[in-house]
Amino acid sequence: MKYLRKYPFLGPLVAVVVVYVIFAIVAPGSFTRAENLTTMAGQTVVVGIAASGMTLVMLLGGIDLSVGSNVALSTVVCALCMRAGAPAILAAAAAMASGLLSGLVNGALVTTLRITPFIVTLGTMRALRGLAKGLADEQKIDAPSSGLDALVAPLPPGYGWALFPPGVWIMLATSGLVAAMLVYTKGGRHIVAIGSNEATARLCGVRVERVKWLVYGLAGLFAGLAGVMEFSTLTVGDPTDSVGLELEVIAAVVIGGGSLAGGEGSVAGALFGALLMTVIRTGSTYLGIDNWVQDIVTGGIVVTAVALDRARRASETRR
Amino acid sequence: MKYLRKYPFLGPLVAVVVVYVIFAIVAPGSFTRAENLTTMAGQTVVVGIAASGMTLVMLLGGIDLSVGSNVALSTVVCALCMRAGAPAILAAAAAMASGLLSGLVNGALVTTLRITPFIVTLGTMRALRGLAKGLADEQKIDAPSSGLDALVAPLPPGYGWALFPPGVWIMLATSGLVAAMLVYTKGGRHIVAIGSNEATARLCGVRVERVKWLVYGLAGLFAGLAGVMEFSTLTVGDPTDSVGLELEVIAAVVIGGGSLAGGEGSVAGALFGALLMTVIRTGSTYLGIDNWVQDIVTGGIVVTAVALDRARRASETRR
Amino acid sequence: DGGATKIAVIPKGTTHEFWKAVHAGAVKASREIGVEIVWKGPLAEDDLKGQIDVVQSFVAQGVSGIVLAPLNDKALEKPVEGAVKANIPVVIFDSDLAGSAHKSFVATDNLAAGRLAGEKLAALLGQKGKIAVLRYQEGSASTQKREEGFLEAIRKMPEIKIVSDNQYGGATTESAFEKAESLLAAQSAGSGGVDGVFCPNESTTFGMLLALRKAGLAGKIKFVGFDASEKLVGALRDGHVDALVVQDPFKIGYEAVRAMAEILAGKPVAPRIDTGAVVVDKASLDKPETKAIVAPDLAPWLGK
Amino acid sequence: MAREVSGVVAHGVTKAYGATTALAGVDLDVRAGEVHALLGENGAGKSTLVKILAGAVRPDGGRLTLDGAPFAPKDPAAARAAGVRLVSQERALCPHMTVEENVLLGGEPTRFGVLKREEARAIAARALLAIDPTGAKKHRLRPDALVRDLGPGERQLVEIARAITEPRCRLLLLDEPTSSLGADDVEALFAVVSRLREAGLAVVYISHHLDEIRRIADRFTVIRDGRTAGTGRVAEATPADIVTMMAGRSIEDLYPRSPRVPGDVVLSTQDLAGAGLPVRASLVLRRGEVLGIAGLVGAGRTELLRAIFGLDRVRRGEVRVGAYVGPASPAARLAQGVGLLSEDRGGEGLALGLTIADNVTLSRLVGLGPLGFVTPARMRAAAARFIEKLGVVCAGPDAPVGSLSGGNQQKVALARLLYHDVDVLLLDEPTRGVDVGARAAIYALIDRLACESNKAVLVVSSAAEELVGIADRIAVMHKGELGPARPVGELDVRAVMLEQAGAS
Ligand SMILES: Nc1ncnc2c1ncn2[C@@H]1O[C@H](COP(=O)(O)OP(=O)(O)OP(=O)(O)O)[C@@H](O)[C@H]1O
Ligand SMILES: Nc1ncnc2c1ncn2[C@@H]1O[C@H](COP(=O)(O)OP(=O)(O)OP(=O)(O)O)[C@@H](O)[C@H]1O
Ligand SMILES: [Mg+2]
Ligand SMILES: [Mg+2]
Repeated sequence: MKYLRKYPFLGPLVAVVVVYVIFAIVAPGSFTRAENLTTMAGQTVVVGIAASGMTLVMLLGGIDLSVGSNVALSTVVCALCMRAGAPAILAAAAAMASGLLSGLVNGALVTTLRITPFIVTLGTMRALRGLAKGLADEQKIDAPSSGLDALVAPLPPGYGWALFPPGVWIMLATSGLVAAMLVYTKGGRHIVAIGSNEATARLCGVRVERVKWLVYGLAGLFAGLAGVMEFSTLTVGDPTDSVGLELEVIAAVVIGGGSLAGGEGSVAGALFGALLMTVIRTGSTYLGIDNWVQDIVTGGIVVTAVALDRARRASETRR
Repeated sequence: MKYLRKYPFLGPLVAVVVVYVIFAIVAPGSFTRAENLTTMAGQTVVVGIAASGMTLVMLLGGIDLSVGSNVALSTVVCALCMRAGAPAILAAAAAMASGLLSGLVNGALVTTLRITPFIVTLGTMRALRGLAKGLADEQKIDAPSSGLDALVAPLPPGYGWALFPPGVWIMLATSGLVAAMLVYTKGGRHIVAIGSNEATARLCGVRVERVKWLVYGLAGLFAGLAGVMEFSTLTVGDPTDSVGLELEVIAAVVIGGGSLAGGEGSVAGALFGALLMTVIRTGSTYLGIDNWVQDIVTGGIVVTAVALDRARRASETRR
Repeated sequence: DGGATKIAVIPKGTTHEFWKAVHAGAVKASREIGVEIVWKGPLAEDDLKGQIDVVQSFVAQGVSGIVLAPLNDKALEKPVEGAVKANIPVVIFDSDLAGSAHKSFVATDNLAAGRLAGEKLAALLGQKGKIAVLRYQEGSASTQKREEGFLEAIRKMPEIKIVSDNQYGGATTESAFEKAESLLAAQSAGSGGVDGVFCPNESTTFGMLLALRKAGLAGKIKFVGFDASEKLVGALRDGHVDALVVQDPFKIGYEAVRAMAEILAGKPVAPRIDTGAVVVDKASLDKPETKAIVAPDLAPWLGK
Repeated sequence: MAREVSGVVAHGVTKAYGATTALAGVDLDVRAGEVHALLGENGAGKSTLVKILAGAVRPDGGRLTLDGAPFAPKDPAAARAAGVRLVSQERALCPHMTVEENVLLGGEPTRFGVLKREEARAIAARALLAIDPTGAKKHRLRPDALVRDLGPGERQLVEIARAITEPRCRLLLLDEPTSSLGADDVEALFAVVSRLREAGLAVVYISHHLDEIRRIADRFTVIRDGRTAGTGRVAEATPADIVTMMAGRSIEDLYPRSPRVPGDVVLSTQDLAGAGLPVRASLVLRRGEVLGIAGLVGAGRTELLRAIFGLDRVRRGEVRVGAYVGPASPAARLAQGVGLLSEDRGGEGLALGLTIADNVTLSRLVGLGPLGFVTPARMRAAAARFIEKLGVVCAGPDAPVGSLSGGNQQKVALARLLYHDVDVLLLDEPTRGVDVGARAAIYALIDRLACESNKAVLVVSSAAEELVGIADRIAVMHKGELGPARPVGELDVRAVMLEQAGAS
């Protein structure tokens, strides 16, 4: 029990394992094959990377609804660069820069206009979507994906030692870095402090505005990186991509122990939250469940997972 | 200035008027025709009615993401009843009952499992969508709409005295009732008190769980009513309808002065918030603006409207 | 105002490449005839209510005529009747509409097109094997017709088994891709569980293509898709897609606006104008007549 | 060369919140190496002044100098960099973080932004040792304990610990630092403050307890209505002088006591035990009497009241209210005529975002309009009556409670019980943070309630003197066990303090 408090991600981890085992029992044998694990890990990359940034924003007590649009914009930027003949690394950098910039705009609006992040990012969600459509001329952009296509593709033969495609490792690395930042750096502590009690943080000399700015920027950067992964999956720049992604990312963070009120959240938990949703989706397809049943099941599992996790934590804290 | 505190909806009202006047100047003359006013009012009905319920939920400090799915489910129920030959009034009642029921489920989950409403309604959002698809057999349901089709259709000749179609009057009536309830009834005061400080409300003998339950139920009922209006517009029961409606409704409430933290919000304000978005959308259509430009403009106006409103209110209170 | 003739053209969405070609066709017709067109779809793709709102706004605005690709055959009936009542004639294109208020219907025959696809895939498989269908979206009439036509043709072949036909790819490429990936794995496509696949529109076809490529099955499983885009044509060349059923979007847009202009000029038009569909495979790809359909030059019309 | 003035000087500082003038030109002169008491009634502007010094509020006008140099901190970070630390009246803690993280917040030792964990631990341990020299609270005030698990007293200690960690501190501002502290914690705090004074810090100390002032402060400044009303050496002024200066009048009798005749039993508990605390509590409360409950912080007195009122679970034992036996919800208790005044004003007692009228009328909204409806005008009228009766300083019944000073907020919370017209008042620390004048008014009110209105009053207080002054009988709680209630005649302040420490 004590572990749950110290490692809040254990709850969602258990949920993932339980759901996986259930599917492993009821679904056809191929569900448990190693390839399927790799596939599911790959499908989690976009949400997982974006969830790192969202965890930071939600720890702060904020929210970022623009993440889906930001990902779409980033795929477009990436595709435009690739089409213009830029090397893969440059295109990826440009996509991440566009994400960072969008995030910084969010941060600037939140801190200077002092409007609630919900409405700021609701606005930029629309605006960035429009920008993406405009840049892409309201079309999907075909572009060569050489150099980036290997990010989430299955490993070529002979590279089995890597276990997962590079994208998965990048996701794990970002999550690890962010988690370490939260624990081991001053900035990380300040993020949690602001989310826990902003007035207090300010009174203690935390430069609240600056920290917020940076966090929204970082979240944007991660959205940009997620966009690169998305481009590598789609191999086109798609301005209508990732509509509704924000809710999925937020759900991942909340399943992972995050709270919309700030001060709570875990990067590892968010990763498991993202994985949980992938497992449900894949498992349902394996079972050949009708779409509508799958919708109901997903809804039910998400609520149940969070309910169990919270009940456990409550029984441990009491009152 | 004093008025703004007393009548928080003045801010969004001013925003609507300003945006309307701007479009009246730049758009072709037909924008200011009476027909267009009626059309815009009619297009606001669904969001406007749903926003009444959302205002209540957000006053409580909650949120209801399932509203879009609930509306879709309600159109399906309505269509099924109509197809089965039920009279219009019965079909509408059934649709509203399905909305109420869904809302009560939300309420029960929020109060008994004590999970954050965000995740509860994220879950029911999926589940209700699935239910709607299942009920509709994954198809749009054709049904006669006689009796309900007049709700938001333009007025037939000879009824010009009514000014607006009945749906608009129903929206105004619900908003009026909810607003009056908030100010003039015990239950309304209790809702505001819970949103402002739940512990205080409990200390004062407010039956917090019961009130929450009822409020989610009411929100569901309004979603059901909105679904009836949606059915009357669509004339089919559409299980894939109103995806993303939740964000639009929440935006209306927030533009109208509501806060995600609870304790703040105005039904009239939410109505103007909804209207603002309709005016922008219609104005853009009149101007023949490209979709992507419209996205950017909408995002910009939403943020600006809220920013101006908040700045004003802040200048009146001061730090 | 009594200004120039202004025709509103309302597609289902604005970002599919299909609609770009339709747009170009519409522009071509408008230039030839000398009318003004306004191109405006719902903001979000496949947003039924949004499309109704757009129609209503154009009616309130009082345009001369409306050319509409309805997202639903029933739901748009009322708004169209409203337009007709306001003396605005309506031409329907791409997908059909119930009722009789509109003057003409310009589109591909989707049922027939679906049948074409079914026959092609059956031929590719030599009339036997296991196939899977990745459907598009619940309640989308035109793709449902294609799926129906396809299944109808396939069911005539006793030795072809349908292993999955209840999975939907959803509105976006990414959702289609994820669905396709899981579907292929679930049916053990890698070890012979699936011999052929069919997808009823551009986004599902592309999503399936990506999934096949990722699983290393592209070219091994027979694949018939729908609609064309640069990447899909490329895949056809690579042999990753065996055939595409292609409509003529440019012609659809062109004919629809033409029909509207005729109506406004008081001339009679046919109630049904079929714009046809063809099966394109690697062999027929480079024929000039296919080229004009598959990759029309849009630049002169859309100005880019 | 002129001798450098060390310390902080404020001259003509003004600040207005909308229509409310908080400061109308305050002068303050605090020198290094002294403890300077800042006194005044509730709403006088004490907190506003120290917040200005700490950079948390921007003044509208006036001049500040720190050690002779002009001082205009643009935010708390700037003030902190200049060596100013504040323990604010509102609890400023991050509930999701640990004690150590809270103590170090804003001053984390780092190298290239990475925390130096060892050093951090050492700093926090030192600060905790200073405020808890006997180690009595070591098991709860662990560096890795989460602040949200701590009680009010412990939280206050954490804040103080944070304030004294700063090595470069020149000016320490303590805004009612002892409001939630028990006697031994106050001693520890005084020891720390004395040490800091010796080290040459300037300390501003705000408190409503004149006895504390007499013990710790060297000089004092009284603020009245946002202006400096007087200043002087503590040793040279009598408490009566200071009170007169604060209130503009003298207060004759702090604890008025009319003849009281105990009536029927209205509330009794038998071996009551809550989920954690209390362990066992039996008491009997009659109409027309005031029963005091003494005890140290953490003894479980608050939990006792909450269990009676139905806010906490009752594990064992029974509660009898009039003829009704058994546990009940707060709503039922209110219906039975029992009301609770919470010790946590901001967190639970009041909805700070709502108006005075809303807060006063919330528990009883019936009868405020025709047909069971509620009309704002009647709500306002009802609240206005009590604003006048209790002398709440405010802009009117529509003022948000959050804009009131602490003492006035307390009066609003009390007004709710009066408005509801409960028969049994459960008062948890009713005078916490309340100024002398208002305190006298509350004592007089409690007296009137008991003897004129024949109500039953149960008062929990950490100030033994106060209990002895107002109660008829006092029971002492120790580690969750409630002792027998004895008439005040048999007890004095010393006896109560000894007993609550467990020496009986
Ligand atoms: N944020 C605010 N908004 C509006 N008015 C405020 C605000 N803060 C303080 N005030 C007002 O300013 C005046 C001074 O308040 P302040 O908190 O400084 O008093 P105080 O002397 O500390 O009182 P107490 O002893 O009760 O703590 C009061 O009238 C109060 O109502
Ligand atoms: N929210 C809380 N979570 C966990 N423990 C708590 C909480 N509040 C109080 N406690 C603990 O419960 C015990 C008793 O609480 P409390 O301090 O309120 O008792 P009390 O006798 O009423 O004292 P006082 O009212 O003087 O502070 C203390 O040890 C305290 O730390
Ligand atoms: Mg104060
Ligand atoms: Mg207490």
